[in-house]
Amino acid sequence: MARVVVDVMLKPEILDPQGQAIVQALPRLGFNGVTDVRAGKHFVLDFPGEVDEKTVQEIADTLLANPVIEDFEIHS
Amino acid sequence: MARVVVDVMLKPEILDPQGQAIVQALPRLGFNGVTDVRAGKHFVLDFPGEVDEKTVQEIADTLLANPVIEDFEIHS
Amino acid sequence: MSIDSVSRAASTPDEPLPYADLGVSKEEYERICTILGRRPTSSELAMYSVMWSEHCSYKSSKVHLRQFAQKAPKNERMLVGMGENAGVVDVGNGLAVTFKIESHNHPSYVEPYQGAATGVGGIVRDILTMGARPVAVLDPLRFGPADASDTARVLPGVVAGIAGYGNCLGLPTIGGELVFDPCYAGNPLVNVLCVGVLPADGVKYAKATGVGNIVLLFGARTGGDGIGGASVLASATFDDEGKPAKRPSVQVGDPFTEKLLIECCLEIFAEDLVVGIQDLGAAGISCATTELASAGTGGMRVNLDTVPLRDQTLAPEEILMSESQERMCAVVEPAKLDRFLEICAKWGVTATAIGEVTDTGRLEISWRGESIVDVPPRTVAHDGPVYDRPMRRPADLDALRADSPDRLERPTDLRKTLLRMVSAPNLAGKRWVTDQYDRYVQGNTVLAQPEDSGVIRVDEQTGLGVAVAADGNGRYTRLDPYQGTQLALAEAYRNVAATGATPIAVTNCLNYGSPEDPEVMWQFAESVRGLADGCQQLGTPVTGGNVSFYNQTGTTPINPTPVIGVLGLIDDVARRTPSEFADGARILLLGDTKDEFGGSEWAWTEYGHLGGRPPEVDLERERLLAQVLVDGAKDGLLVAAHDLADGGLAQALVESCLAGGVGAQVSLTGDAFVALFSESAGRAIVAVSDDRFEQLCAERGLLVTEIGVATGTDLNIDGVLSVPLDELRAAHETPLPQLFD
Amino acid sequence: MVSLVSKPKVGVVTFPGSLDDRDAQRAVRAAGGEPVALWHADADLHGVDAVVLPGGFSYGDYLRAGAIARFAPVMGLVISGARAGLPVLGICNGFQVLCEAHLLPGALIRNAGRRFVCTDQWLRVERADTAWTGSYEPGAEIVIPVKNGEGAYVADSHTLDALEGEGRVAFRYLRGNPNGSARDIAGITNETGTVVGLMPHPEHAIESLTGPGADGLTIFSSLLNRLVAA
Ligand SMILES: Nc1ncnc2c1ncn2[C@@H]1O[C@H](COP(=O)(O)OP(=O)(O)O)[C@@H](O)[C@H]1O
Ligand SMILES: [Mg+2]
Repeated sequence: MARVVVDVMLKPEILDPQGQAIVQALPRLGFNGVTDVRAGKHFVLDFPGEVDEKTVQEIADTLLANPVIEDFEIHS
Repeated sequence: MARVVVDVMLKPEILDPQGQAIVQALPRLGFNGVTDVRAGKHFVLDFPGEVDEKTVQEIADTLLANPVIEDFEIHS
Repeated sequence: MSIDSVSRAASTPDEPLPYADLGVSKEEYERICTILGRRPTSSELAMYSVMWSEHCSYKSSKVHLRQFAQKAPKNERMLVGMGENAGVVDVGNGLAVTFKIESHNHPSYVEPYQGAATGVGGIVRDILTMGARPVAVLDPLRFGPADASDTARVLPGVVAGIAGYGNCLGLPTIGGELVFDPCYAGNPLVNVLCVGVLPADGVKYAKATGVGNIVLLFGARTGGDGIGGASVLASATFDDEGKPAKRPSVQVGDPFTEKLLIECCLEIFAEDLVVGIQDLGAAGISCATTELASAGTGGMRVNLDTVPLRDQTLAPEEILMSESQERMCAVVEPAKLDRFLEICAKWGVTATAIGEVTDTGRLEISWRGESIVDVPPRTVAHDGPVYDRPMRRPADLDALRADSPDRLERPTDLRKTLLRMVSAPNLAGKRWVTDQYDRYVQGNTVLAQPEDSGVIRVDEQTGLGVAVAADGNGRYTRLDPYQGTQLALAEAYRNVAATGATPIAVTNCLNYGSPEDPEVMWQFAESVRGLADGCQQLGTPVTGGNVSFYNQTGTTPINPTPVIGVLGLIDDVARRTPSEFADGARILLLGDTKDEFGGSEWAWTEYGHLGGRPPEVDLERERLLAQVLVDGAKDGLLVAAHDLADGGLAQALVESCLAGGVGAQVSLTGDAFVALFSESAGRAIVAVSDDRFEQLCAERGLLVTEIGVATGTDLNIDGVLSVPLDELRAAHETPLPQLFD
Repeated sequence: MVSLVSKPKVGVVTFPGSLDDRDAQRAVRAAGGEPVALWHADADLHGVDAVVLPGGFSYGDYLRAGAIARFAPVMGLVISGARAGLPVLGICNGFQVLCEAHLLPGALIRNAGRRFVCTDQWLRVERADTAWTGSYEPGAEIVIPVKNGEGAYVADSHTLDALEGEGRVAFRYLRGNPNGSARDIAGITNETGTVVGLMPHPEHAIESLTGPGADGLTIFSSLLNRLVAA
């Protein structure tokens, strides 16, 4: 069995309200010094056999990420 | 500047509706052979100087993840 | 990189600027040069280009829209008419109500969730800017065929976006529309109507008055999102493949920040801390500064370096054009500045002074120590080009009208027809959509979908409330834009009256193809004329609206689709009329039914046919019907009322039975098919428990026919059909989940 | 000690992003109490006899519903008050905050249907003897709106068994589970019955004019009856 990880993040120029909410909350919890937080998604996909890199690419592009506003990275 | 990544996943025993929805959607889009998908969160934190591993641990444990239902992993 | 300053522009008159890429024509560019007496700087060109775009300047529609004011019926309630961010009407008890519709069509096609979400955000800020607390939202939506794969991409995203943003703001969604038609494939229509309530003496205006007063930007930081959205994305025709012809620049909404802005502004308004206020929508800072300045003392000085940025690499042109969401601009007297900032801090809202009001008659903007904009603000905001575009009656219109539905074979098995009709996507139950919307928040929702109109209590002490409905029918308008638009007006008007409210004002969202197509322009002009005449006749002024052009794929425009919103007033919401039947009530049909199937849902669903003439419209009759419905409600004579529209009497009976969980025993005279499915206007059904309402109808001269009684567990039409409610419910409620789950 | 002449005071906390705070205040008033607006940054509870954490999207619910609100200054007081017996009700987002704050076990995650759901929901009152449910008939079947996107109650099976075993399920969904909650759980209580959290919105069911009925009002009158009797 093979496991592939796909991380999906908003493109850098796109506003990330979730990340902003976290950055602003941290000092109130006593954590200072975090200058930026970006929040994204983390998908773990299991394949029974070996993994075809191109298939994962396609899955990420069509289903996991919204290419209009998001980028993704694949880690096998 | 240092960048730390925190991945947060639902604990294996907690149902993951989003992951399930993806598993079910894949064959309809013509992608066969993915046996399981788990959906989690991916946070990227920027620190101005060097990073104190313990602080990141605390941030993840108190804010980014809810230990009742989630596990996390830190990658620097 | 050198800055294209005013002095540089003056000394390099021949330097070419890419005005055409910004959608500025050669004539328009020359006009800018004439106004300024030199070539514009690149920043000035950015401002003119967005402000003179179709979306912001209404350059193709202005000459027609004037009729709304010219033909406006006199109305003492109107506090603010067209031209401001939204119209305001006095509703008594010291309160006023503001409402308006906006479209966010193209952005919702490109990125359904965010496009729709930011559409909600934009109209809510318009309402807020008037000094009002936003209290409700309606969302008229139109998509391509229900079973098309692109609809499966666009619809769920749009609905989730509206829900995600509206729910998070704490705004109940109380109505809307859901229409499928192939003409909207690639051109979905996402219109959002917002209603707000304010103290009658608390109207705020977008004006920068008082030399030395401070101009503040508050809310979100300015980023690179949506740059050029107003002129490029919001009004560029999509190419044949249905892909955006120009690179999309998507805006992401942050409803949490907007919620804070709302509460922050309301506290600021309550303490009377602003001289003027303007939201930042399309054209961002360009729009806010020029509009505020030109409506005020006349001048403004802005230091662009002070604008809080999310992205430090933005060029000044981009800062001026950015459409970053959740931002507002206020003009504040220096003495009130501290308190203003204190309230912003309380709500965690970033506020920054970016300039001051002057009396120079110029908008002067500096960047890195250099003057980059020096313009008469009026020329940007108000004196844009105006086009009286050529018009031509569509070449195919006669053929289309000649193709009467009379040629269609009429059904013999009406039971089957009924079941197919109530499960057709346009008539099926909409809960898959509407259950995603919070209808309860704020605790004042008295009626919401699937009622004829949403009803909101605006005064808890007296029970004073408002009703709002929005309607349109692109098929009718395609067959006859003048009459079709009046039918849309009549339907919304009737929907409001059906719930017991008196219609008092109108807003509209006019969705059309390219104004450069003379046939589209003709449709547009006819619609506007129809609406203006109709409003004059009904005595309900148009208080505002929105025009969306370029809804077309290649050279094929959408059906002309005016969506008309009507606001009604109800003295005591406890007297509202619901649409659900109650066991034992007698059912009456108001108005008369003709054989009218042109543009009908029956012709469309059963044959994919669109032709002939739409139903006749008789606004005097509509007015009479409305008065009777309102008076009946006031006097407590009505158990239920439901207007007849798409799908005719059959659809209305089914809906009222299902809502009440009770069947009906109905007998009809004449041709049962016509009685059940004709879409003649000016009709409603009511349920009553005694005969006082019939007396009222007789006194007023309104035709009323008793057609049956609410009872049992079947919808039974004597000698025609009988269907158990359970079967009806399944037929009505399963289609949308089946399509979109 | 509540005086009989003055109305019991019920604090309603407003976090940035709270939405149903004014609605909760209205419900308190309708039940005969005096609502007291509490601000997330408040450093004291203004002498209230009970606290409601209302529905909404505190901090946009951007991280997890309730995750950030749980750290608001006023929550420190609510948590210590609750531990000392102060009645606390968490509605929807408030329930999520209570779970995040560990005043109640478990957590609320994304609805099984992955969509926001707003509907009139049947519930059974499983516990009619808490501070917030004492005026219901045991086993009463009531209708109250639910409206949530992250309303699926989850906990490990050990915790669920314990909740069931100790009778700490306060409300259960009937005739359909709107969000995939474990064991149809709609609301739970702490060991002492003073802290109750539920996903449905009783403040939207205080009169038939603006809600499906008045079944929700009993939650607020339960509290007031209890306070007045105390
Ligand atoms: N997109 C939507 N959002 C909210 N409510 C909607 C939507 N579409 C339709 N509705 C509601 O569903 C009900 C039925 O719609 P419709 O058949 O178009 O009503 P009518 O014919 O009376 O105008 C109305 O209450 C309408 O407001
Ligand atoms: Mg209607």
